[in-house]
Amino acid sequence: MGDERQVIAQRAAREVKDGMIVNLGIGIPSLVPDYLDASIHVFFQAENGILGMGPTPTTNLDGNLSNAAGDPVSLLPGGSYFDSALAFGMIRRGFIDISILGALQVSANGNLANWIVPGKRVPGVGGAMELAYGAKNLIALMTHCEKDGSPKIVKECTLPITTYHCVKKIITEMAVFTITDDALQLDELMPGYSITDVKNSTGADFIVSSTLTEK
Amino acid sequence: MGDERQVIAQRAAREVKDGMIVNLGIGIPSLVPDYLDASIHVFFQAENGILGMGPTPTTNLDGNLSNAAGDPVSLLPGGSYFDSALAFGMIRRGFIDISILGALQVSANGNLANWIVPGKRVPGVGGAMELAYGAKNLIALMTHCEKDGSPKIVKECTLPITTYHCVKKIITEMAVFTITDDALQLDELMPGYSITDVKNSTGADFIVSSTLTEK
Amino acid sequence: MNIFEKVTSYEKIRPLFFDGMTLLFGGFGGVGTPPGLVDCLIESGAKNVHLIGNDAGFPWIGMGKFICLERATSLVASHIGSNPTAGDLMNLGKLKVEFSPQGILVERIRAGGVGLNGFLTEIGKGTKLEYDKQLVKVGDKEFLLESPITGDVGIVYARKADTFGNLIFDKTARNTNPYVAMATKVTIVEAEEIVPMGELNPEEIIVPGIYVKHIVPSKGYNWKWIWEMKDKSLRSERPAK
Amino acid sequence: MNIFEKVTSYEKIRPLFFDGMTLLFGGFGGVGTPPGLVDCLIESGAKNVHLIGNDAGFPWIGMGKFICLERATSLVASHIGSNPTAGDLMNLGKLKVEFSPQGILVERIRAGGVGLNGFLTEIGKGTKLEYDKQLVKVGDKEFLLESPITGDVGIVYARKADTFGNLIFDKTARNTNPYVAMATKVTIVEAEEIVPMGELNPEEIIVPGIYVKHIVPSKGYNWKWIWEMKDKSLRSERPAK
Repeated sequence: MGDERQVIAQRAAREVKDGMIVNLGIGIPSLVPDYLDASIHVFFQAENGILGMGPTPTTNLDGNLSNAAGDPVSLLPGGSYFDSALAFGMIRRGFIDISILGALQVSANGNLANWIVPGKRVPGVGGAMELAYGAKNLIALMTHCEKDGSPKIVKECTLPITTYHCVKKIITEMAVFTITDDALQLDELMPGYSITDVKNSTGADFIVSSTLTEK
Repeated sequence: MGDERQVIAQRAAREVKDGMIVNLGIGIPSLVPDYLDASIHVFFQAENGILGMGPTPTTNLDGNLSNAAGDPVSLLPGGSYFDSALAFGMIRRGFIDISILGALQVSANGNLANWIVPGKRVPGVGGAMELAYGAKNLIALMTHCEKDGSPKIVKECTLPITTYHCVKKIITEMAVFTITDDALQLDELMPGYSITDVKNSTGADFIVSSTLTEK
Repeated sequence: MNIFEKVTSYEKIRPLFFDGMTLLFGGFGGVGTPPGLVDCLIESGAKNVHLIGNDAGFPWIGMGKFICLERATSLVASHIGSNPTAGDLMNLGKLKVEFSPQGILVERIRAGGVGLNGFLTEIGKGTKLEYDKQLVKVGDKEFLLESPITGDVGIVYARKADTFGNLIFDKTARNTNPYVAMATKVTIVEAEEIVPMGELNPEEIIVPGIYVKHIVPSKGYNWKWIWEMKDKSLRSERPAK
Repeated sequence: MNIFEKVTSYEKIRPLFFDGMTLLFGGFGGVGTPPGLVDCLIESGAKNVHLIGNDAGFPWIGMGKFICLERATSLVASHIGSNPTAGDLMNLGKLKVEFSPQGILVERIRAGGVGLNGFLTEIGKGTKLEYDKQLVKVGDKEFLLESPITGDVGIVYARKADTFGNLIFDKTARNTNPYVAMATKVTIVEAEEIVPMGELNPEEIIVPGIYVKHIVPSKGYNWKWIWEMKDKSLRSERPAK
C-alpha cells in the first residue's frame, strides 16, 4: 500500500513541468515533490494563502507557516503570503497550471468524487470544488481499487460528486488514463500490469491509446 | 459667493464630532476641515484608499499621496493605505460616521441629485451613490438657490437622482434642515435670514422646528 | 469610547459572547484561530452558538476545543475532517453542519464584510452543496446565488495591532482573518504584539482599524502542536468535557 | 517563457496593444495610471479601444491623453468630469460612456479578477445608472446584478516589482491597480523600481506575481502636475492631436 502510493506519486511528478504553478491536495499528492527533478523550478500554491512554498523545514519550525494541510513548509525567494480569498481567486481564475488531487471515485466522463463517504467518512469538501473548477489541468491520483477490490474508476460515481467533467487524467498504481470529451483512454500501463489486468479492475469501458504497447 | 461657501462649511464643521470617521466630497465639503476645532480628533477617509488623512502639506508634496479629488494630503499616525475596493467596502458597510457631500438638488424626502446636469455638466457619479447608501449620516451642502434664483430644495428632483431617501440634513447659507421619515424640517436660520426669506427661496413645503427662534 | 484606544482585557471581553450569537472565527486548520479568545469563549459559558469558519479545527486546537463541548448549535465550514468529534456530533444530530466550498465560504464572508448582497458562481452547482440555494439565470447560463455572511461577534488573530486596531498578520496565519474582521459587528482581535499608533507601516496594514472593536494581548499560540504530536492519533483525541 | 523573468522593454510591449481590444487601466484621477504605458499605447496606434477604468483622467494626465486622440470607442468609468474633452466626445456621439458607481466598478473588476460571475447590490437601483442591468429578487427584495469585468490587456502602475511580478504600491497610487492586474489576460506593469526575487518582504506583497505577464521600468510619473498647475484652467486644456 505504501509502495503503491509512492509509485503513483512518482508517476504524477512527471506531469509537473518547469515554470508551472502547482497545487497539491492532501494524501498521495503531497508525496509528489519528493520525486521532482532538481532541474524543475515550480511554484507551489496552497489554499490558505501562500505561493512559492519550499521544502519542509527540519529546524526552526514556524507555527504560522504551513500548507493547507497544516504541515510546516518554507518559502522560496519570490514567494508571497496573502489571504484565503485571494488564494481562491487565483484558483477560480485559472492561474493554477496543474492541480493534483486525491480521489475516491472518478467516472469515465471525468466526474470527481472526493469529499464524502456518506455515513462513514465526513471530511468535507475543503477547496476541492474550486480547484476542480478552475485548474487548467486536473489530475486525480488514487489506488486503482477499494480494499474489497471494487473499482474506483466507474461509469457513474456512486459517491456524491465534487465537480462534474473536471478530471483530465487519472494515475493509479496500475495505469494512466486521460479523459477527453469523447472517451476514457488508457495511455500507459504501470510496471507489472497488463491491459487485461486493468480491464478486470476498472468499472467503465475505455479505449486503448494507439501508442500504448504492453511490455 | 465665496463667502456663502465658507459660511456653509463653517456650519457643517459643527456636525463633525470627536472620534468620527468622516468622508468629505469635493467642492464646499472640502473646506470643512478649516473650521474644525483643534480639540476634535477625527479620521478622514477617501474613496481612493486612505484613512487618517492629515493637513495639506506645504512642502515635499508627494504625487502618490492625495485625496479622492487628487489634492495633496498627509497621513496621520495610525492612518493606512489600501485599495479602492476596500475603501468602498468600508463605505457600503456603514463605517463612515458622517459623509458630507455637495448637492445640485435635494428633495423634501431626502432624494439627492448631484451627479449630472444633462446636456450641460457631465461630471459622473464617482463614489456618491455608495456614500449616500452606506454612510450613517449624510449631510448635503449647497448654496440655497441657483444663480437664476430657482430653488435647489424641491418637492421632486428634476435632475437625475443619485440616491433615494438618503439625505439626513441640508446646510445652505440661509438655513439648516433635517429630513425625517415624515417631513422636511427647518431647524436653524443662518445669520441675516428670516423664515420668510427661506420660504421664498425653497421649492418644497417644510415644517419649522419648535426650538427655532428668529433673531 | 475612544476609537483610538481599543486595548482591553479578557475579563472585559468575556461578557461580549452571548447565547445564540453568530460567531465568526478566523483560522485555517487551527492556524490563525485566536487561542486565547477561544478559551475566553469557553469560559463565557455562551451556548447555542452558530459558528462560521473555515473548518472545525482539531479537538484541541482552533475552534475544535469549543465544538467538542457541544455548545454550538450549527457550523458553516468547508470541512470537519480533522475533528472527528464534530463528525460524531453531526451524525448524532447534535450539530447542524452546512458545508461550503472553502473559497466560496471566505468570499461569502468578504461579501458580508464589504456590504455586497450576494454573488454568483458555478461552483457547487448540481452537487449536494447546492442545498436550497437560489439559482439565477444570466443569458442561457444558470448560476448559484451565494449569500453574504455577517456575524454578531468575530474573533481574529493578528501578529501586530496598534491601539486603533490596524492589523498585520503573520505568514499563513492570515488566511480568513481579514474578512472575519470586516464582517462582524463586534470584532475582537487577539494580537501577539500591541504597538502605539504610528508604529505600523501604513503601507503594510492589512486590516484598517476601522473594523476592530476590541484588542487583547495574546498569551501565545498552540497550533504547532499539530505536527509536534508524533503520535498522530493524539491529534484527533477528544478532550474531556 | 521563463515565468520568473518578466522584465521587458516598451518596444516589446507596443505590439501587445491591438485594435478593438478591451483595455483596463489602473489609477484614480490620473494618480497611479502608468504614464509610460499610456504613451506606449498612444505610439502603438491601437484604435477602436474599449476602455475600462475609474475615470477619464485629465487631458494631459492618466488615460485622458489617449481619450483625447479619439481612438477609444467606449469607456466604462465612474466619472469624466476632470476631462472636458471626454464629455465633448460623449455628447458628439464619438465616445460611448457607461457610468458605473465608483465602488461598484472596482468591485466588478475584482469579481472578474477572482473568477466570480457577478454580484448583487442595491446601489444605483432606480437610477439612470441601472441601464438595462438584470434585477434579481431575493426574498422580497430586489437587487441589481452587476457583471464581472475582465480585459484583454491591463496596464498597472507599481512602486516596486520583482522579476516574477510580485508588486507593491505607493500610498494612494495603489487604488484600483491590484484588481486591474488580476482581471486582465495580459497584465503589463510599469514599476518605479525593479528588484530581484526575494527582495520584497513576502508579507507586504499586494499582488502576487502570478497575475503579471510583463514588467517595464517607469520613466517617472507626471500626475503631480495636477496641483502644480497654478492656473487651474490648464488642467483641462486639450492637447493638440
